[in-house]
Amino acid sequence: MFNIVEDTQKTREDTRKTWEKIADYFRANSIWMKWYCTGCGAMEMPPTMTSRFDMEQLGMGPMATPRQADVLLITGYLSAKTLRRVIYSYEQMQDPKYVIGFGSCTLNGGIYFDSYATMTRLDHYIPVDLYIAGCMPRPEAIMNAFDTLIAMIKKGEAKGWKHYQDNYEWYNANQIHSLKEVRVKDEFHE
Amino acid sequence: MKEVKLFLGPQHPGMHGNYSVHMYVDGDIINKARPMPGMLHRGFEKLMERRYWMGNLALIPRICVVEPDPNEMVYAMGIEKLGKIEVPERAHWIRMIVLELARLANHLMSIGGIGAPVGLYTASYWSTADRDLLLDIFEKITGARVYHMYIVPGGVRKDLPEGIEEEILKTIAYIESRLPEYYDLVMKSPIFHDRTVDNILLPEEVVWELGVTGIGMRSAVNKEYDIRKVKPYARYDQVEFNLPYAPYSDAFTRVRFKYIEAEQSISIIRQAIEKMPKEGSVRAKISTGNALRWKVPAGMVYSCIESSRGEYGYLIVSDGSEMPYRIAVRGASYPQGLLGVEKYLPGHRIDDASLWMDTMGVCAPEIDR
Amino acid sequence: MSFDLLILMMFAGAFLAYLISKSNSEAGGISTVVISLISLVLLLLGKSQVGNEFAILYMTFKVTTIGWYFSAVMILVYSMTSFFNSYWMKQMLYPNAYNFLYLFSLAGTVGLFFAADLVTLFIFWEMVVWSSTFIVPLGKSRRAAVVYYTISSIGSMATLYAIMLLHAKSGTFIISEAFAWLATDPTMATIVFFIFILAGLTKIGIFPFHIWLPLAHGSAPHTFSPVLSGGLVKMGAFIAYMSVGVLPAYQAFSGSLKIMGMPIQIYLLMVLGAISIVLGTLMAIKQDDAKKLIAYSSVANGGYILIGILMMDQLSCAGSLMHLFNHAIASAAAFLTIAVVAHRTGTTKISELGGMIHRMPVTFTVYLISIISLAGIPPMGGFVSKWLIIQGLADKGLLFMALAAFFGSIGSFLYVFRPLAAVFLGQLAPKNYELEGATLMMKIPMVILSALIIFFGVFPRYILEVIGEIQSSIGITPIQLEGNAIQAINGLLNSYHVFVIFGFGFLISLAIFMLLQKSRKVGLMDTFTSAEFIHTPELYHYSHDFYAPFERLYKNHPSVENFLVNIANKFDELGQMVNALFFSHKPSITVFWITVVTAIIYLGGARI
Amino acid sequence: MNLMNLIYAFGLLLFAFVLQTSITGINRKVIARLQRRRGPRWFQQFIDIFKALSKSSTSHGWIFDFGVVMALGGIMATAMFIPIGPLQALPGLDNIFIIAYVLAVGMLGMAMSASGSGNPWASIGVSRALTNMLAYDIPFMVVIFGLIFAYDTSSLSGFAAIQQEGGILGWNIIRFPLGGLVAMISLQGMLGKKPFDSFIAPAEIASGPMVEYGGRHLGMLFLLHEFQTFVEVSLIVHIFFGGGATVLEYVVKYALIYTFMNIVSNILPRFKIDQAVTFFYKVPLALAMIQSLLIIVTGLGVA
Amino acid sequence: MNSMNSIVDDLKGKFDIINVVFPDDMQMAVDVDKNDVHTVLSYLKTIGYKQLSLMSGVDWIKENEFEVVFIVFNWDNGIHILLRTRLDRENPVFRTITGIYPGAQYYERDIHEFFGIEFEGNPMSYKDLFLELWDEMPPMRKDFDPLAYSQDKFPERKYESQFIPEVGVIK
Repeated sequence: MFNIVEDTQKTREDTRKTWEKIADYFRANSIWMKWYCTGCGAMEMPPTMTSRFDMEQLGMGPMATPRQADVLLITGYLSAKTLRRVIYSYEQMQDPKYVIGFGSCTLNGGIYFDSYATMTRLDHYIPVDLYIAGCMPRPEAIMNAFDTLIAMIKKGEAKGWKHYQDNYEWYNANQIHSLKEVRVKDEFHE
Repeated sequence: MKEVKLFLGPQHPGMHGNYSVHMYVDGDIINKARPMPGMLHRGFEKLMERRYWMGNLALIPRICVVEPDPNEMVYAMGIEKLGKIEVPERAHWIRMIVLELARLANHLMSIGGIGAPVGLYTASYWSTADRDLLLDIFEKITGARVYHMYIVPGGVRKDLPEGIEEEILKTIAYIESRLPEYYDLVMKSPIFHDRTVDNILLPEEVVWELGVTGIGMRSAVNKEYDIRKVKPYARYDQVEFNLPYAPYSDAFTRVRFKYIEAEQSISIIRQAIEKMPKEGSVRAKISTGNALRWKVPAGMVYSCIESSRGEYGYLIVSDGSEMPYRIAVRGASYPQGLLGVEKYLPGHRIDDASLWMDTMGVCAPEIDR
Repeated sequence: MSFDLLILMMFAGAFLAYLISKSNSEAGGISTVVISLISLVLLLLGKSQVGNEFAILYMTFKVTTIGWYFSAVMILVYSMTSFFNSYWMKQMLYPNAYNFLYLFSLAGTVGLFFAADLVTLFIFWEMVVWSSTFIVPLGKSRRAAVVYYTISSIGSMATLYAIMLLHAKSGTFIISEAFAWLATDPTMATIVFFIFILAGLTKIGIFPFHIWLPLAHGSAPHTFSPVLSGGLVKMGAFIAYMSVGVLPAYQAFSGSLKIMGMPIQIYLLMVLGAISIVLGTLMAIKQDDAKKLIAYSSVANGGYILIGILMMDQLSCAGSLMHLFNHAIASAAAFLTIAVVAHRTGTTKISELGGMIHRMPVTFTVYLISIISLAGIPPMGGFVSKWLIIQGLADKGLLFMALAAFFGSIGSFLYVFRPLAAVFLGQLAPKNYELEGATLMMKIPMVILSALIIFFGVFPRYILEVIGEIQSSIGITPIQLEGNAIQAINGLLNSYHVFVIFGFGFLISLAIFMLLQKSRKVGLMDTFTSAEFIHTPELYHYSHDFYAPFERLYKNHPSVENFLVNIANKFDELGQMVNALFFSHKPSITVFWITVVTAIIYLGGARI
Repeated sequence: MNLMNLIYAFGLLLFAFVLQTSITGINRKVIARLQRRRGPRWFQQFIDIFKALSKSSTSHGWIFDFGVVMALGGIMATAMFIPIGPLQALPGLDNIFIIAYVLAVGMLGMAMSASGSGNPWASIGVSRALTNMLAYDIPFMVVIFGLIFAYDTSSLSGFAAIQQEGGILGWNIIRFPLGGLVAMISLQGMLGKKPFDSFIAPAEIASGPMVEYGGRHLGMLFLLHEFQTFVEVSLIVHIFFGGGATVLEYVVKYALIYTFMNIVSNILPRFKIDQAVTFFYKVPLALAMIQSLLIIVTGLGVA
Repeated sequence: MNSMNSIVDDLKGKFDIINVVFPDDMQMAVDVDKNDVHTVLSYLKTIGYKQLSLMSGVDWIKENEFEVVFIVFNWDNGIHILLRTRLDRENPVFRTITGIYPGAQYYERDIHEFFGIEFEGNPMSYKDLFLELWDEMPPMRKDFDPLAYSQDKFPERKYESQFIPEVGVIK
């Protein structure tokens, strides 16, 4: 009796894994992106998206809102003000979700390492699956990164979103440390 | 509730750049609008005070990603004025070519970019791909696609590569042949007419009230008010070009002017390639010893040029040390992007909000700095 | 129980309700429920009495199928609405009068529908008009009552005149005899037809008499609006039916000018109906008050009903008679849901509400079902009736009517959706977080009504069979039914099959939905805000000027209201001018005018 | 009607899904070529839909879920009424009015769900979508009205059968060119393609009704969109292009019409919603009235 | 140069000008007392300097003074005038110029945010503009150290030990 329950659970687990594998194939070949144009990197996105480099051939396309998107592109430096909104957007996305950090600014602060307004390390606040180095990354590098991301998803390696769920306290503590409040409630500017 | 508060940006498909406008909307009319800048604030003015005069060359183009070259130019011009440095003749012409190529690239971007708010994406696809050809040229001249760091105090970083002139001429000829196609696709579309003609007006008194410059100003005040004409820098006084101006500024006029200016830029580049001295020094020697430790004489100067969106200027203050004492940036779209949004976006419809931001030429990074 | 006793019992019930309300107004409210429900049961059981004749005092009655059908609709709406009465007693100035008039008007309508002679008809007509006139001002506005009474009295006077005229010519008051006589005299028939149907038009609220509807519906007590819209308006349809069907209009007008095969007299009225559809739709789209919105929708639906009745053929007439029932229950249900919202929040303004679904899901569901029927979407009843009307129009090729019908039916999506989106869906304002839903007493009638809406949408034959009887009784081909399928000239409608297919599609869709990963529930404010943070939750609901771009297209339209107001103002000005000229403060001017007048009389008196 | 009919209908439904989704995929390729790029693989649309269905999602309350289910259910039910060439699962139920109104169930469900998300962008989008519907449906219905008067039938298969008798010259688009033109313009509106796509305009209202959807909800919305497109294009194929004597003929006509509409849509900007209404009531409605009056009064073009 | 001299003469004749320098051939810097700024600006506006190109501050920490610079521009003759005035650093209060140049509204807010200079008569200028939840001294002051702030608020990447080993880096 006990065994049967265990067995069913095991088969269930197996089925789930098989389904996940199939789903990963679809996820890898159809990546919708929310392109948060936080900074300079946004400038190389139009060439990547449009006729010359045409990322739609990878099955990628821009989406209007984070709810619809699979990958969040952080295209450059993040000021504290933007970081709050990026975290908010990231949390609105549906699992599985991936993050690509563009340029040195997201990696280590880049040229703005000593700025009072910009953060220096994106993976401190949200999990980053992939960084693209460079200031700013060329369209070729971006396409290359998308290729890598696709491979990662196929292999089931892009698990940043899980990491975020599991280590939410750590991320949240970092967010609070740097930003004081993530969801700002006051009306600052009016 | 009579009003609903909607957010246009920072992450709205209708907003170019990381910028936000809070709109109080009744039905579809915007009753009140509040700009929300600062998403791209990096504290440039502070960072520049912390770097050497030469070190800043890497920093300044990054102020405005859409059109970085004017930054390099105003910075170089300002230092040249403070240090009384004579720029070699050939460098002037090369600078002019680079600046006009940059202007052309930017106009191409916005000619296609107008497709986004009105839904004509094909135009964006075409023009962005064509703009990439210009970036290829930049890459050949300067080694970078977007941030060139090419115009330096005393001239340009290095001479033009061999045979680039022909290539430039070929590319601009191609782009010139494509412009009418865009014009047919976008500007001749009756639906585009319906949306833009007599819409999003910019009267002359608003221009003066806000301090709008560039295409917006020229299309409203009916005068050829352009820094290139009023106080020519580089060698703009030695080339012939006619800028469009009109007494009535609606969205359509402002977009149309971009086409004409793009054509004028092409003409300027042709003349420059023809008239420039074929050889000679391109960079004046500005210091002896370590260039990084170079000191600029004390003083305060305002240098400005005409970017594709209007008057772009730096107020440079030097106390005679190795680093700038203070640099203040006048972003060309600062007036319309902040006060303009607050005062003149209300009254428009939400359908037009994105078009408003686009045709007024609001560019977030140069506002936020 | 025979129907003379039924009518008498209802009158007695009215007085009983009055007495009970005297001691306890809420008990009085409940007594209206009991009495109207008993009447409903008695009426439904008495279907077999069709054909009976009886008299009360000098008033003669005849039980006809049409009368029974209309009475059933009327009592159904009254009895369902009466469940709400007891909740509004505290807000009424005269609760006992309200309960009395409520049942009195019900009794009046039933008497009207069974009347066999014109005098009886007129007496009961006046009873209903007067009793409802006194109920309307118990709500918000007294002006509404004045307008309602003025328009009603136009109808009343017209009826009275028509009756007198008819009696003078034909020498009888008996409806069937008098109308049969008219068929021989086309000129007289035209005159009587127009005068008589005028009463119907005023009551249905056909353009240009529609102005009372939004005013009266909008400001009547919340519990009376469903009755006004679902019930009393249908009296007009009854009169219209009498004028076209019982008065053999087509027979009488057979010699007159034909447009698209329709006699011009009828065609003109159909144009009025078409105008009402378009006008009602356009006006409903721009209303901010949910009750006024439904009131204007009644104007539009009145147009459908009128057009259908005027066609007097196999399809459209059946459609129209069915639409009358569908609209009655759907609009009553819609009004009831709005009454619930008004009861809990104290307002019916769409722009002040929002997110009510989270506090009152049952009310929302009822509203949803009722608007699906109002908008004529399958599988609810409204679809079948609109389909029938449009099939009839297509058969005759009446293009302009069809244009109006299409406009009305698609426009109805717009206006019925607006309260749905802005009142029930969307963001719940913070002040309404703790709101309560409908009470059980309120849920009962709403659930019954929605069940009826669905039932008669899926099985329209139960109602169409009755309508078939009505059609046979006035000599037109009855609607053809094959099981659940309705056989029309241009096609076939089997709404049961449509319902099954719809259910099948729904099941597939539900299966897809359930098989996939479970959703995470998030709060209402956790939405896409372009990544900005919401500071003012109460400003985060889109409800005002919902169709602003569309409304702007007809903002400066001419309107009957403005026209009438202008005339009134002109009269006022004329009066003031006379006043200023003749009755000035300065005696010298008065003396001057007296002198002038005297001089004129003196000089020219002989000639004048 | 029995169980076999339902199974048959389900089979046709699957066929319709494969057909329309493939054609959408191929069209994405065609449009990519128009925009001078390579474009995705032809089966990209399938991957997109299945991907969306495989993701997790968020829900804003029961009406948000129910609306989607109701919308997809309604549209699938509509799609089952549609004959594909000679194949017809539910004979006698392909009445145009039924299809047009059952289609509205889907619309209503979608609108309800979108408004239920509580996002103002969605509500604005819905208000625009309904206004749009009021604009394009009237001219279309007027034309259909004329045709029903002419042929005394309102069933799609009936229309197809009548047209197939006359060969290409029997097609209604040739017999009633004005009406055909109006119907094509209305189809553009029904499909929600530019210039009549202001209700999903990303730059104005952030994709309007779709703004809150993700995961399975979005996937079902995509399914819905495929079926809806199928129904709408099929209406035109059956009413104006003679349906299909064989499945292949039908599929070819279908693909050509859809591709044509898509190409037109990609070289036009979008109207504002009130401009769309004005446009529809100025030109197509007038043409539709002329066409219908011609049919009713003179009988011109009626066989 | 001639036109510039005539303007200088004109200004000197009318107002109490502290000092005039010419940084460039089409540009002049005019120092005035802070009480004269408004009258000079009003006058300049009437003679064609209709555009306020830039308004900014400079922190002269050694002199313990703030300098406010108004750059006005005349499009017809192409001359920029840099009108400069000094404020006490301890009590930096100035009167708004929005009455003369409405476009100064946001420049004043900007300066208030970055230098802490207060503009009386411009209530909007007291609100944050670019920064959100800012808790330090105004950042453009010379005694503010952005590096220290950044290191305190935003921890830097330590390259010896990766926290998240699976993060790949495209070179």
